[in-house]
Amino acid sequence: MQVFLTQVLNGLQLSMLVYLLAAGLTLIFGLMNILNLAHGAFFTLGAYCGVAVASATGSFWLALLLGPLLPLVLGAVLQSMLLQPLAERGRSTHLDLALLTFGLLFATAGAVEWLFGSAFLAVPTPPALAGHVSLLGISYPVYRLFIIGVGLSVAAGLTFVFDRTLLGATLRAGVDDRAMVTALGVNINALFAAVFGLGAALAGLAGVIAAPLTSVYSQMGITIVVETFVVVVVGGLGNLRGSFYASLIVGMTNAMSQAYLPEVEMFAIYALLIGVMIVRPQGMFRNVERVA
Amino acid sequence: MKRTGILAAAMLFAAGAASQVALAEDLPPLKIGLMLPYKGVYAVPSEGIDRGFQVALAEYGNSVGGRRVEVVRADDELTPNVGVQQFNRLVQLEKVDLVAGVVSSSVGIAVSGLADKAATPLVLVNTFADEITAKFCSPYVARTSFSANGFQYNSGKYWATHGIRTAVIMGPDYSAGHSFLDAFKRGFQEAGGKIVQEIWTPFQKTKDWGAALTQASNSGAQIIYSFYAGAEAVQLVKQHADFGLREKLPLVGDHWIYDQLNWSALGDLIVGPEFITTYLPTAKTEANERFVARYREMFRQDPEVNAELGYDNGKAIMLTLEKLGGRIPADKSQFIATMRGLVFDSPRGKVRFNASNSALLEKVYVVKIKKDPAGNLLPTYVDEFAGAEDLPGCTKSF
Amino acid sequence: MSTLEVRSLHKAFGGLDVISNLNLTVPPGQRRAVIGPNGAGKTTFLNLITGWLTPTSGAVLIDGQAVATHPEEVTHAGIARSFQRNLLLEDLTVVENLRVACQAFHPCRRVFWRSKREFGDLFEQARQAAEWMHLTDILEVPVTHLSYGQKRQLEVALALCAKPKILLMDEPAAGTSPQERARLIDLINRLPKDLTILLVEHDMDVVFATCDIITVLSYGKVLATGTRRDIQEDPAVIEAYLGRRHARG
Amino acid sequence: MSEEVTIARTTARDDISPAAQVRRATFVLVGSAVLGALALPWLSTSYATTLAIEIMIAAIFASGINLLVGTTGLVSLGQGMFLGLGGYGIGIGTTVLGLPLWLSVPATLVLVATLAAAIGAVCTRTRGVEFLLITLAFSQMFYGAAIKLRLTNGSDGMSGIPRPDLGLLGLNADSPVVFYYYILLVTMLAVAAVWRIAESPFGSVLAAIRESERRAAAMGYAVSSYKVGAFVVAAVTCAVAGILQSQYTYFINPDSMSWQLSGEGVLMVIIGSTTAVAGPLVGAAVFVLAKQGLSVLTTEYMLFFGIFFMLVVAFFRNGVVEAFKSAFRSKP
Repeated sequence: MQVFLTQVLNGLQLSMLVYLLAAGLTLIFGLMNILNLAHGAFFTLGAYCGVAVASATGSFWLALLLGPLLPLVLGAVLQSMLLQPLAERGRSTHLDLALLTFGLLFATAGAVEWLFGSAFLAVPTPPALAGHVSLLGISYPVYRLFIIGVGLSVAAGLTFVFDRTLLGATLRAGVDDRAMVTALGVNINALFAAVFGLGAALAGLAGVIAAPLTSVYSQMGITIVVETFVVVVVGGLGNLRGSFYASLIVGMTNAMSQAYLPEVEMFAIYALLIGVMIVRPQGMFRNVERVA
Repeated sequence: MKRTGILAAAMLFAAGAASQVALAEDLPPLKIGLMLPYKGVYAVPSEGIDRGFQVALAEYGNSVGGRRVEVVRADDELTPNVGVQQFNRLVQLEKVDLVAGVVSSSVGIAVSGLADKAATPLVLVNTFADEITAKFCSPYVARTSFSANGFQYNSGKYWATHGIRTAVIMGPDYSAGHSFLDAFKRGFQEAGGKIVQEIWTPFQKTKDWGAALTQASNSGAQIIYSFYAGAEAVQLVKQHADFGLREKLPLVGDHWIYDQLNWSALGDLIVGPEFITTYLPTAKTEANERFVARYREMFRQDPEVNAELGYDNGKAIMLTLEKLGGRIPADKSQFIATMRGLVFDSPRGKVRFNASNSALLEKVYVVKIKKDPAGNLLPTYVDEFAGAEDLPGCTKSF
Repeated sequence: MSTLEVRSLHKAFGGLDVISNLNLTVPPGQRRAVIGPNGAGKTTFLNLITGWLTPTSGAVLIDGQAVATHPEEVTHAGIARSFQRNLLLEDLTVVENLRVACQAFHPCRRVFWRSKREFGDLFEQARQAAEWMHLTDILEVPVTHLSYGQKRQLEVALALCAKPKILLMDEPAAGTSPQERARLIDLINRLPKDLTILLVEHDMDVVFATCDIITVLSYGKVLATGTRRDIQEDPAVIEAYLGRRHARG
Repeated sequence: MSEEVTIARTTARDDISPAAQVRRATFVLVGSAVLGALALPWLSTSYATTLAIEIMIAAIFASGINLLVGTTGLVSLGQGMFLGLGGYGIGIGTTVLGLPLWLSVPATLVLVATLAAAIGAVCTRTRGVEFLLITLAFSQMFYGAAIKLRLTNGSDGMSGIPRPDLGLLGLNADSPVVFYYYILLVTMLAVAAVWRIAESPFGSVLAAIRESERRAAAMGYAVSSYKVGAFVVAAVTCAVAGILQSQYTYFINPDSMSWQLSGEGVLMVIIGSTTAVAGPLVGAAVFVLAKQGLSVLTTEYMLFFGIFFMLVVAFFRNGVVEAFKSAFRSKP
């Protein structure tokens, strides 16, 4: 029972980390039809920015604040200076763009390695979040609870923006029908760049908060981005709410298989994805709201 | 008459010197390929090995028998496929005379097969998996460190006879991990200990030990006995502390779990736990003091276990080359055969080789880290025991 | 000579009936036009016949035989179609487009161990299809380099390669210039007389120039069927469609 | 070089049709390539021979991918799984089950074909980026399985994979030169087979599917079964590359199923132009040589791989071969 409870928390913590990436990835796909394979690069960049800020100032909180900034800017620039012009040039299909971002993912890992070296950088856990607490008969690291908290707050914030604000309404309209947004008189390029930047910043945030837990290394984004793909596909490409539930499913599948069926831990989530694909080959990709 | 004698002697000497010079000029530099995983999980220990290797060569002024010694570096990326490509590049393109280095056992297994077929001497630095010099032994392959069994078998016996009755073993799911922990397990069980649970995490893929630590903490064992190195070691030690297990379920292991090169990343977590090591930087032997002095001079820091292993690797090669007068015999297996005959004093103790070209450990230390009032971290001697023999399994004779 | 028969065809998307209780019979050799205002369900109707959409209920029959429900099976059953928007193999030449289309009915279509050049009869068939649509001069030109009108001709020619009993055309003249349109009308009128044709078209000139009988759809229902005169005099049709246009014109 | 110039002059004087010129030039090019390949071990260093072996194995892999990406228009990021399955197939066959190599190889290929048919049936229900993601998921699943399973010896991989026993011919395949000719033979057969398939009636259906899947269906083709067929052929070709790769290094490990490797394969195909027959060969050669050159110059392979990949996708979408062709065409 103690193992089960701890694994529920571990699964939740894992889910929230992946959700921060998946939310951005799925919005970008829904709105711009770009499968951004380089999304993991922003995770890496956020983490390294966090390391740089934390080691310069000694403050994790400052790192948490400043770490996502570079991904935010780079994301917006990438979208408006490279991807959008290529997409408009007409010759590049969204498959080309996916392949382009595949190259970008590896180039970023290489660039980071070139700048920071290939060693794994350890980031100290902030003192306020160090140690562990006892709850429900188990002792659990405070920092992991913090990750769960951050993930849930972001999810709540995004849901609020998406469901209750004008920006959210515009985004929802854009996911359903791109032409409609233009018709509403919204500057579509600015909106795209903003959403891309926001998605990148969320991935960067995930990178900063993952740093004390898993260390920082050049290929951290490549590892996590594949899991993110599973989440956005299971959740339905472009479906924000779906990706939240899918994050939970993927995180829990990972955590439970590690504890109870370690033989399958490396491929359980992929088997899950394929299962979903067989049962709903087209359906899982569609935005649930649109079909209804 | 006397003058002519002197003259003749002088001429003879000059001729001799000239011929020596001629010999050195005739022969191109000796090239040694040094293959290490300079990137990724084992980047930090590899850096240490590389430095130790340089110290050994510097001791000989980077030349032997009048020939300059050149080092050509290659990165195997901890990946057998890349290791094979790099080995081929070193041997065929760079035309190295021998290949040194190699950390990962899986890369070691891959390239030792190649060295055997290509008849190129391969002097491995780490690759502790027992089968490298047993099932996969070759007259062209030697290992200058030790085998997993040599290091860990008696460790199992030691802990079982020092108050530990039950243990969880936890390690990376690849050959070195299994070799080390299986050796520990054999020793531990033979001395009456009980392994409660075995936890294997995917090598190079695990970043979160939450699940593994949770299971271990519920097993009811007295300790976790573990082998991890590089980045994985840092993560495990940190997460072990995060889950509050330092008192309840101590993490016991070797000098890679608590690697000196990781101390800055671990902070105060390094103070306290006992672990085993093959090298004591504070050892008062002539070989060690010479090594430490030169290392400090070259790199402005203290050597640690990885540097020592790199030094042994370079030292064994230079001693062998010295014996052979700076020439690689036509039958290249004779190079390894010569190395097998070496006995030398290394910073870690006396090094000798067994019949299947594997170096043996004289002794293993149990240490713990203490912090002095000035804040310096000092490895402190607790106990010691002898290294074990290698596992049998080499069916070839050479 | 074949009859196309549609029996009480019904299609609903969600709660919306796009085609409801539609009955239609095209006798052998007839040229039938289906017209109707935007949103009348014309293209949906074609997609239902050709298996691109599955009807909620109802059936499509050729000479009394039910037609299967996958597009490729429909083609093999003898119904071929052209598309409203060009659907061509853009990077290939005209002759390769036609050759591949003919190959679908050739026993060699699954052969992977012999070169396609060994089956010379397919090139011959492709040339014949090209002749029907006046494409013989541009056989070796890649489709990307064709003019729009030529692409519309190829669109129909590809359907002819299936040697259909019934040919469905979805707005063949859509987007063409007056000259291109006249050419198309001419070519359609020269098609073999035993071919049953069902033409969905917006352009009344094309309809009147090529078809004998016209069916008017509105909101997924048949409003009227008859000759040009019958239709033009039908008050319901005038109300729904023709009236507005001709009143203005 | 001078030889080519004279050929150009004579053909110009002969005043024969452009098509015949192209045919003759192709014949000369292919002929000299084959002759050069045959003579290579005698002309150059052993390292060049080793590189040539790596290029040829990569070329087979790229040919398999090209049938899917170039001919059928299905971009997969999971072909590494079939490369790995080929290697693991003969690894398990020979070292675990103790079967002879001549039995393990066909058994492996049949198994891969069967598996690919099942996987293909699932994957080809999607298209575009969805196809890319589902193939990636399948390959990650096999990658994870290879790391976890005892049968495949986990992340250590399997060693001791045998090369063919050529004792009957009085040859030893451990010798790099003999192995080179063995690889050369298999490569020529494999590339010719894939080329023949692309040029066959079946292949022209694949091209039709690439151009317009809806049109192919309207023409009367059962599109999904052709796509599965292409998937199977591509998989078997990649498995052949995997078998050779594992024989070359004498072992196989999970890294041959990584998605970076699959991506490298796609890159080779794009470099070599997806439509040219020699595309995969050219792409593989450019890629392997560039990678080797980079590894001598710099240790930051990944940075340059990434940048190279982006540049190729953005500016060389039609491949180096096409770029060359158009350069020649624009010459007066």
